[in-house]
Amino acid sequence: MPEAKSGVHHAAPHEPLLIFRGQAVARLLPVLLGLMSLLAVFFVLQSMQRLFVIQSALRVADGELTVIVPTAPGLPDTTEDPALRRALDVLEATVGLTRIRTLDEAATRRLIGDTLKAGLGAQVPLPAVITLGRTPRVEVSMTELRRVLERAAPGSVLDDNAALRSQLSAQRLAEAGSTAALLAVLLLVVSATTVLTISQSMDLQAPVIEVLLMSGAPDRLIIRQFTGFVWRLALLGAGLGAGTGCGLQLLLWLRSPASDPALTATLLPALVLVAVIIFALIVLLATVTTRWRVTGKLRQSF
Amino acid sequence: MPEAKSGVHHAAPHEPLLIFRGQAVARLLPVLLGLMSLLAVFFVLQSMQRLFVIQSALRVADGELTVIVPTAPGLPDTTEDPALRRALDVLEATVGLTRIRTLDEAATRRLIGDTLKAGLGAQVPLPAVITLGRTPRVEVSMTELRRVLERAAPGSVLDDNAALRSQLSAQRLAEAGSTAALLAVLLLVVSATTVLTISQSMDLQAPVIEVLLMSGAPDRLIIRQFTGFVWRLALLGAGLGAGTGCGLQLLLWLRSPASDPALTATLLPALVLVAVIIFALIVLLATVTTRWRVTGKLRQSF
Amino acid sequence: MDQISVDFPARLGVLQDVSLRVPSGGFRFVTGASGAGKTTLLRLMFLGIQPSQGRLEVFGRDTRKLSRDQKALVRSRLGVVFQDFRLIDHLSVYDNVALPLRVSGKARKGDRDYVHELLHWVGLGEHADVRPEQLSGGQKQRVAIARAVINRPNLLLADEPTGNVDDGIGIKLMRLLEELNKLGTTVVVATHSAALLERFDYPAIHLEGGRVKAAGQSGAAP
Amino acid sequence: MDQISVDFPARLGVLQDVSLRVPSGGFRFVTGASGAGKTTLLRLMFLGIQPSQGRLEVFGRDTRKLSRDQKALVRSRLGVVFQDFRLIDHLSVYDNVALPLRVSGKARKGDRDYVHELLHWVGLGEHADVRPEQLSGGQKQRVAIARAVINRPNLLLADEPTGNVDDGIGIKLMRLLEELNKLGTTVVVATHSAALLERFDYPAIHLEGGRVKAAGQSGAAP
Ligand SMILES: Nc1ncnc2c1ncn2[C@@H]1O[C@H](COP(=O)(O)OP(=O)(O)OP(=O)(O)O)[C@@H](O)[C@H]1O
Ligand SMILES: Nc1ncnc2c1ncn2[C@@H]1O[C@H](COP(=O)(O)OP(=O)(O)OP(=O)(O)O)[C@@H](O)[C@H]1O
Ligand SMILES: [Mg+2]
Ligand SMILES: [Mg+2]
Repeated sequence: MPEAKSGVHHAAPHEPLLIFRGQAVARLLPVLLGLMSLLAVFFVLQSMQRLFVIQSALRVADGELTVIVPTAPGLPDTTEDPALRRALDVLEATVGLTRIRTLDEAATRRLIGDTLKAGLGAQVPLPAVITLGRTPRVEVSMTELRRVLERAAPGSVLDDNAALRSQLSAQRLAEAGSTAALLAVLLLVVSATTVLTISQSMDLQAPVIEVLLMSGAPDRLIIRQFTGFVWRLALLGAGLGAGTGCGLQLLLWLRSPASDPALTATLLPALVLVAVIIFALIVLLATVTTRWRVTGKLRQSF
Repeated sequence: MPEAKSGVHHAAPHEPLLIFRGQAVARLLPVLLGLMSLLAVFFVLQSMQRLFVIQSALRVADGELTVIVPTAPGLPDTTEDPALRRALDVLEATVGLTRIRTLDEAATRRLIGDTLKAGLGAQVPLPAVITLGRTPRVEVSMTELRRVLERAAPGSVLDDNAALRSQLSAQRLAEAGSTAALLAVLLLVVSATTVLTISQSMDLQAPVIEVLLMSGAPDRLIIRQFTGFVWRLALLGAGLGAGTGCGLQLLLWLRSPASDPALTATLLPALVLVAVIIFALIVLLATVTTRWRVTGKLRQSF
Repeated sequence: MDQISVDFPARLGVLQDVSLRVPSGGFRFVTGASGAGKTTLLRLMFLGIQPSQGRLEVFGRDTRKLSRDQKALVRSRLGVVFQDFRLIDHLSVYDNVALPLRVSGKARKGDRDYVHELLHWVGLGEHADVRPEQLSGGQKQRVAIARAVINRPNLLLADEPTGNVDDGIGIKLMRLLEELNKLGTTVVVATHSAALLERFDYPAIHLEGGRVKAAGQSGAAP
Repeated sequence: MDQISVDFPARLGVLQDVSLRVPSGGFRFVTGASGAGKTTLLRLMFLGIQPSQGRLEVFGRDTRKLSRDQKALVRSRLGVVFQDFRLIDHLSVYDNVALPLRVSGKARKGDRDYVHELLHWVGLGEHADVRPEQLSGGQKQRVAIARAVINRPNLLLADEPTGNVDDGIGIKLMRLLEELNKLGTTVVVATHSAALLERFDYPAIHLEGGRVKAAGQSGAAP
């Protein structure tokens, strides 16, 4: 028997258990968790971007109104037209409309010249175009506004982008449906893969758990060891994966020439949020699965 | 020593090696491979559907042309209008145009009434609208056609859906880009997960490989055993997964009210093709990885 | 232990009506043919399995009344040498031996030297940093013994601790157990080595087909 | 074998300048302290490792000149009892023992009875359908021996084949090996059991620190 330890015991820095050093699972787990979070983050961000583009187009279409007022032939300046004056008065008196602006001739030609080309002849002068915005807070009845405008300026047309809006709405619905279905399948697969891989890894740890148990380790120590181990691997893996997902998305944004700065400004915080949520979800899933499997193994044993 | 076997040896049905009976890997592998092929098949089918819808809208927009001919005021029947007659003559003389048809008044109102409302007054009669198709085989120059039409019927407009087509093209580009990026990430993740899981499983088989080797099994027998094992699991898992993916897609089609029968008719064979391709890819990947890992293990050993 | 029986789901009557006591501070051999139930008896004692019937006391406490944490406490006072060693493959010899110290949370400044000293004692001073797979059978067995005694257990259960080493080393290892015993540790050694039984004259519990055939003098429970 | 040395990457000189011959049909013991290199010597013989220098002949063929398939052929003529058994955990005892028959592809009608007969002979007739984890140490060892002899090998290499069984069974197992030897099988048994060496009077190759100290009468190569 080697000589007894010296009687005075100094508290030494607590040596870690190190039961996982160099395990195959220590290499596999972070890679798999990383791949899963990469896929989830990138997919959610791409879907969000698609939906966001449709949504913002819809918001613009929703908020923008155009009134086209036929002008009397022969007037040197369309702004003097009495029908236009009356239409403007009506619009300015209506609560819920903002940014009322009459377009100059060049802008008018640009906006409606193409579609009206067929109808414009020598006899028919270019109509006046008023663009205006709708404030989202006040509900303005389009029918009522049309009625009032018709009385003030007969023949005027109020365009509320109805066709475009319904097309965009349909597109949003289809897109959202497809995205939801894909997202459901994706999350199912990612979670199932995470849970399965971790369960499998923990099954392989059964001999280690047994040795720990027989060395007098209480349950909570064993559980803490294993969850801590998986927690660190998951932090590493899911962190790298989510980061790569974000990076990929940013790269695609920066490369795409048509990147709208407003869109980027809104999506950038969302990107961080999504990455953090998915990262947290995967880490949580990994840790909870580990706890569950290790507890199960412990319960099986005497 | 037990008594020697009887001298006469009858050839008996070859008993299988059964080295994998009841292994944990035999449960995990098909589930994971199934999940991977489910995800891949469903994702590819959904993306294909999206692209296909845009593509078919684009094809329609591409093939349809509209000519709007201003008619002289006062004529009882617009079909008698000489400008319209001349325009029709020009169109019929042009190679590459088909289905030339003049719309009646109701159809005309429906098609362009909305957009032209502003320009139509008492003085301006409803223009005549000719719809026609472009045959995809012959390239018709739009500029040339416009020039000829202007000479035949001054003030006529040739609408080749340029705006819609460019919008759809842009959408197709964006959609294709996003889909390609997602598909690349997805395939990467699916392949990596498949390869990693199988490599890990085969690493766990090292003791079995060693025992087989020491029992005098030649390399090709060991490789055959393992690839055969994974092959069967992959067939089962990827088959079920790809099947579920297809089923899910079909379910979504059947439930969606706006399902275009032509679209379904084209996509249905594609669905089967995609499922088969992904199924084959995953099975191939699994088998090749197994072969590679087992061969590696064998090369390591003496 | 009173009238203890052990049934495994697949096999009934592995141990039948076994009653015995090992006095605190005692030294006992457990003998019997292969498959007689020696390992099973030791597994009972380190709370590795539950008796299907009968009453089992370890350190004077009825094991049926212990909570899981109390069982862990009991196990932390035990040292076990498994017949198949149960070393952790991916840890070095040093880490394997130091494991019980780390688990107990009683880390001391002198631990490092103590582990090395013990490894040296069992003849593995130069193998501290290798993995168990690079050891010979007898070397693995000695690592298992070092791990079992590192924590100064109150009760040491050793299953064939000398099955894979030559007689010289075997005797040295038995002397290690004897010294521990002199310091107050109760020792139970399962063996079928007739040579060992001849050389070391301690009472033997002889098992035959799951029953005790001849027990040495019994005293107080361990 | 001529002047064979074995170095492991982590450890040089595990075997040094070992030269020996085991005659075809002979019976040899390999003895030596724990860690002397007995298992390593057997691993050389079943082509489990390559000599870092020297020339190794098995069945009269230089192992360096064999292709992998030829090595497999050589191994199929060998039977090996590993010190740590190496049973396949998820196969039943029956399937473990039958494995070499299936690998050899020489399936015969009488195989089933033959396996059962052999299991009965080693005292495991009733355990054919259980998994190795449910066996005692000695029972596992007997499964390992049964697996090694099932194929009627030309050369049988047994590493501590009696380390986990009591003397009675040990002698019975040695008699099994002797009978095989009488039928023409060359047998090499590594052991440190002095009792075995006394009882069975065959030449012994004694290893000390990786060198042969005393070899029995040598004859033709195995
Ligand atoms: N987990 C188990 N399930 C079913 N039966 C078991 C289990 N463990 C052991 N047995 C059976 O119990 C009997 C006694 O086994 P035990 O391991 O206690 O024997 P032993 O005395 O240690 O033998 P040995 O000297 O060979 O190690 C054996 O017949 C064995 O097959
Ligand atoms: N894979 C390996 N890598 C490095 N060293 C090894 C390896 N295998 C064995 N050794 C070393 O070689 C030496 C001889 O080992 P071997 O297993 O041949 O001994 P042995 O004679 O069988 O001993 P025992 O009786 O204890 O089984 C030991 O010191 C061991 O540590
Ligand atoms: Mg035992
Ligand atoms: Mg050895």
